[in-house]
Amino acid sequence: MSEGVYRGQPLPVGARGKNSVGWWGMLCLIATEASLFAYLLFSYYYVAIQRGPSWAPQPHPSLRLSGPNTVVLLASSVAVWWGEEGVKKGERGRQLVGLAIAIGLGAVFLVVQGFEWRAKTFNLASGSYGSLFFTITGFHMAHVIAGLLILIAVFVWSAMGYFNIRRHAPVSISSIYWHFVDAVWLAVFFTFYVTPYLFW
Amino acid sequence: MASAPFTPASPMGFWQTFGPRADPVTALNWGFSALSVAVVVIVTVLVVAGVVTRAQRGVTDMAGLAVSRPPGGMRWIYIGVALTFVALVASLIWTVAVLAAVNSPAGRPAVTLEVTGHQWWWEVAYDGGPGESFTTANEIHIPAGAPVEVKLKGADVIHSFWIPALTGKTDTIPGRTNLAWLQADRPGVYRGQCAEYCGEQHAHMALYVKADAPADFEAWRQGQLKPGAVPATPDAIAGQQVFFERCGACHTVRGTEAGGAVGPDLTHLMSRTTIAAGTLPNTVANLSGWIENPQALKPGAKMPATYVPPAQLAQLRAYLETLR
Amino acid sequence: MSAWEDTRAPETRRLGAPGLGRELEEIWGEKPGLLGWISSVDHKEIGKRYIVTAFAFLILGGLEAFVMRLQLAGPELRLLTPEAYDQLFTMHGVTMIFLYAAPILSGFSNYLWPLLLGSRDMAFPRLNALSYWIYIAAGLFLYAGFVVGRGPNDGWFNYVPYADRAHDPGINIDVYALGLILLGISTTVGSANFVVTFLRTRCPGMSVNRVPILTWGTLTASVGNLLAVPSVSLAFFLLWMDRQFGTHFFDTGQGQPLLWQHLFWMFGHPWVYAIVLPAMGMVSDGLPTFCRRPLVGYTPVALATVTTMALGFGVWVHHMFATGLPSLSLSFFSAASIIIVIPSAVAVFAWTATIWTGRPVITTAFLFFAGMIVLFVIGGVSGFMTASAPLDWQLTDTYFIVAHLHYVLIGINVFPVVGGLYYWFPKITGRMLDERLGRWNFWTMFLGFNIAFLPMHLLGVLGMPRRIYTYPDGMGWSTTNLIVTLGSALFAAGVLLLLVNVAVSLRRGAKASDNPWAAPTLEWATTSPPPPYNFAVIPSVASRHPLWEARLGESDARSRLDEGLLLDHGRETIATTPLDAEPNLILEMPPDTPAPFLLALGLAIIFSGAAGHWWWLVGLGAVLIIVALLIWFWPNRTHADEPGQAGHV
Amino acid sequence: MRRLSLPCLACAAVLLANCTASRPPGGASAAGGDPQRGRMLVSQVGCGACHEIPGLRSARGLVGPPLLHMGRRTTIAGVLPNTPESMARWVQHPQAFVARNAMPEMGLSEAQARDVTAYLESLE
Repeated sequence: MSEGVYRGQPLPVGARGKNSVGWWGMLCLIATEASLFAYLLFSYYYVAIQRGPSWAPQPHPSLRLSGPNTVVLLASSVAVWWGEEGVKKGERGRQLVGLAIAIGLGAVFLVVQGFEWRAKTFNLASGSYGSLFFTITGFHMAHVIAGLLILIAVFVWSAMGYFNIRRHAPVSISSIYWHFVDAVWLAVFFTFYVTPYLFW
Repeated sequence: MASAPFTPASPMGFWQTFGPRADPVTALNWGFSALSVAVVVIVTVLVVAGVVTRAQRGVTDMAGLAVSRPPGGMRWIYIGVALTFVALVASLIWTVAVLAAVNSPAGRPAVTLEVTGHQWWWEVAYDGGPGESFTTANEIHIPAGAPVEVKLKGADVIHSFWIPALTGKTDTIPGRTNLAWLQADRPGVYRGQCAEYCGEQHAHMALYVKADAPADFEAWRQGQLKPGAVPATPDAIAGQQVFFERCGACHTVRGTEAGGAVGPDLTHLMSRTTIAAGTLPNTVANLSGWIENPQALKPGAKMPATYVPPAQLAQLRAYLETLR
Repeated sequence: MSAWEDTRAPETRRLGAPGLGRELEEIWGEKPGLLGWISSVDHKEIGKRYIVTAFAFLILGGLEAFVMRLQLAGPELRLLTPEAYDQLFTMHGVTMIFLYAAPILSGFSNYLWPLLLGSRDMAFPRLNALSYWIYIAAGLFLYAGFVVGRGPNDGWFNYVPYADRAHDPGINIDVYALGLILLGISTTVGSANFVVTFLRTRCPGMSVNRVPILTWGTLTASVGNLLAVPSVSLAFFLLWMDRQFGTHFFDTGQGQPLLWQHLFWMFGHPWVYAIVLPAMGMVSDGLPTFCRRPLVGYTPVALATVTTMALGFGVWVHHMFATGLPSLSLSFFSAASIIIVIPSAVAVFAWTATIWTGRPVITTAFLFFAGMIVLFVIGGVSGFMTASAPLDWQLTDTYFIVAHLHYVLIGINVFPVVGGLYYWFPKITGRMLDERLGRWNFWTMFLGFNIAFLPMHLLGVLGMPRRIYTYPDGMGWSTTNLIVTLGSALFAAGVLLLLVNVAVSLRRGAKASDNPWAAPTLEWATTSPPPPYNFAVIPSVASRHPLWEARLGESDARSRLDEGLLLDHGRETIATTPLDAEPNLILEMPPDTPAPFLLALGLAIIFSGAAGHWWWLVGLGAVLIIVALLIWFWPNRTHADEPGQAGHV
Repeated sequence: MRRLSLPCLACAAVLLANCTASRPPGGASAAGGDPQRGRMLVSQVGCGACHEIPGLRSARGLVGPPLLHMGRRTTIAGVLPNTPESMARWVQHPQAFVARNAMPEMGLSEAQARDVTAYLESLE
């Protein structure tokens, strides 16, 4: 341990990647948002266990749309990661392409989710399953929309040349948020689309 | 009635209890209380003695005061935490033992009844099979010396069933049935009260458990099984008509056309000692005032002011007095 | 300001150099006028606002309590209608728990943290301002309903189905639901700020084993909040959906009334620790100063702080022992709740040992801290009793619980806070509080409190349920209730003495030196009150008590307070590594801005619109929020000159 | 606003509550009854369910007339002169004087009726 004494070495000024306070702030936001989804899913499982297998609508939710859509969202995460690696190497073009692909895939996900919603025979107020389904997927969609807005802002800033090989904290910060939104979807997807096949 | 029935010295207190569901908990209460008081006294003495013996007096300016780091402080933590740990483990074992002891009654329940919490009164149903079932309100009769099983339901919001002298609280929750049991070792009257905040008149939601000698209980049960009395005097007959018109939509008198299910069953109203869930003694005066304007006596109660004209009120009273 | 740089080796400067501080004053000072006032992001300014606002709510909540005590002074009193009583006890709880107890600690922590940690501000000064403005907006929002007689009326834990539209159709519960979601944003934002500040903006050398216990307390509380507050915000959001859009989360039939209780207490129990751990930290830091020795058992106490919160997430069911749970679950949660006593015992014995192995100087602050130990133990043992499930079946929802929770919240929050006020008042204002009045203040509060609340244990054992607006004679409760009411009047008089002392001392109190208590920690190394930039040069520390190293004769530890990093190229402070606190970044701090105020205003407008179904107002609020965000995140010109930086994020 | 006046109301109520206990004087009255015993009877029987009675905190009924100043009133129920004798008879058998009026037969004994009367006459 160096006892924290400053020895006159030059220090970076301002935000710098994972060193920036913004990065740590985002981790806090993710922690609290992750808790939010944990409580949402807890509510689902609590009601499911209290009400028993007959509670969820039959047949089990279809994987026809939601399965590929999950792949779409995961692919968008890969694109964001690929783009972020680009900015770290100073390749602005690669970064813009990565972001554009991610934004496109995120939009596709939203549209498909829209179809998924429309195909349901129940609604928000028709029963506790419907309330939980639309609220939880709705919360997730709101996060996807927020993530998309952030990605679009970062895309514009990148195009305007605000970031370079050393300074790209906002890119890293928005990426980690997007990965989080995708990870949450896996939990939501597992809960609504997989557990019925496994346990009921 | 020859003499007043036994009632606990403090009607709602639980430092003294009268049945096997509550007694182990009462012992636990005394034990934990003693331990708690001891801990408080010890720590208070330590703090006060420490301050008194160690204080530097007459300090006007702290700027020049010395600072030191005498050793030995950690011993306090080691010893203190070790003692605490031992006390906690012992308490935990006692807790689990009590839980096991009061979990279920020793024998089969002699009576099973269903208590439903309403805003702000208790519906009590005795289910003895076809022809042996009846419903009453706010006063539970049980045979002394025998375990009684209580199924608890909530009609509107959450209430909590609590007879301190006989059993701790169990919530009545709409949409689910909770189980409780109780047993009174000796005949007597044990007061209870709703213990979960349930709205404006949460304060006036008492109930009484009346433990009778087995023969008395059986007599009471037979009485309750009978339908409402048939009125004989002209006033009472007229009063019954008033009852049908003004009260029957909400209240039931079994065997008559009054079959409302909103308020308490009044088939044997006059056999109960209080009205409005323990709010008032069941006297003819209170009954009159209550019928006319419950809102003055229990603001917010679900029973509206009836404003029965005086003449009809007198008839209604004559009828109600037959419902023994 | 100089042009933007990528890296820099900051200058080191010795205190006392001519002209030192003048430029910093220029850089960090608040602009004059109303706009300057609402734009300030200075943590000291925000901390003071938090403290003053929270005290105002404490007094409001106290008046509510006093009116209730008058109603309960005798049996069958008719001072209040049942509905008025219900709103009063609900607002009393909401006010004390949400609008006083947590914000007062945020206030002290906001004011003190950068000073304790040797920094110039919190990690996110603008989030700090935002958190305050949302807090006061939420407070006013909640009180708006109450003032027009439509305040929340279902108790602070707001159980469904009573809180359903079917049983409580007025706007009362909607106001509560929306108000708490709004307040939750404030808490979350503030908590994230504390966490990042703790991890990144400690001064060089202040490794995690050298921070004051108060920062451990607030850090633990903040992490707890980040993980727990979403639960209650979600619960209230779902309830609001049930009430407004006919969803079925909690209603009888389709929904699950008990789900509400789980969500509420998963939040509620950790929250209890969040509003006592920082206050316990105040005692752990303040008590040793007056005992003239370092705290006994720093490491166990810090670990106990964290452990309490960790265990606190596993005991929520002890609020639900009477809901008809299986025996196994009762045993498990009883065990967890009983074991949580251990970390509390660590703190109690550490404080007692500090008194016994120290040489206490009896000041008013010391009396409040030492008095707190006794109250803490009383609140602790009554909590231990309720941890036992079968015993809790008798104790829960009686005045025993009322006594318990007041010993916890007044004993472990109010007493340390008042002690903290006596301790830090000289630092905050530059003047001492009067000691003689202080003694009167302590003894009236201490006696009044115990006369008011100790007999409530007895009322509980005599079976008096809580939340009843009146009671019949003949239950054995009447005399005790009268004593309780008289005690509460004495307690109120004690609080009044505090207010008098503050008012008088603000004008005529003795001038305070930089370090009037000869205390060990960094906040006493700067002037009283501190300058806007806190420290002219950033100190570096080598022990837990940098100002006591000479007195303790510790030759190996040499903190440097008179020489350090200057950092005057604009608003700057040093960022260090999370564990060892080695400098690794020059942190640029944002200028004053009205954006947080506008953002909070926008949120308040949205929530008001949602409460009244005035959707145009929601739109208006959204526009305001967009404007505020644009101001907030507008790219920094000086940085835009140099490609590669998009402002502060 | 109603709420703002609560503290003032509160203080007033406490003052009132404390002075009520001393109201009814002890000793026999013109009717020959004991007002203290009468006061207990009034609260046991439940007169408060219909009448507001000063000195009885639980008497908050709105059915019959308030019994404020009962000792100084000139008539009972508008039909009888307010003398101790007629009051004692009225509280025993109200239905005998005005058939089918709202006040029930209380089933009070002769002595009890005198006690109740003594109490009511003490309400100056």
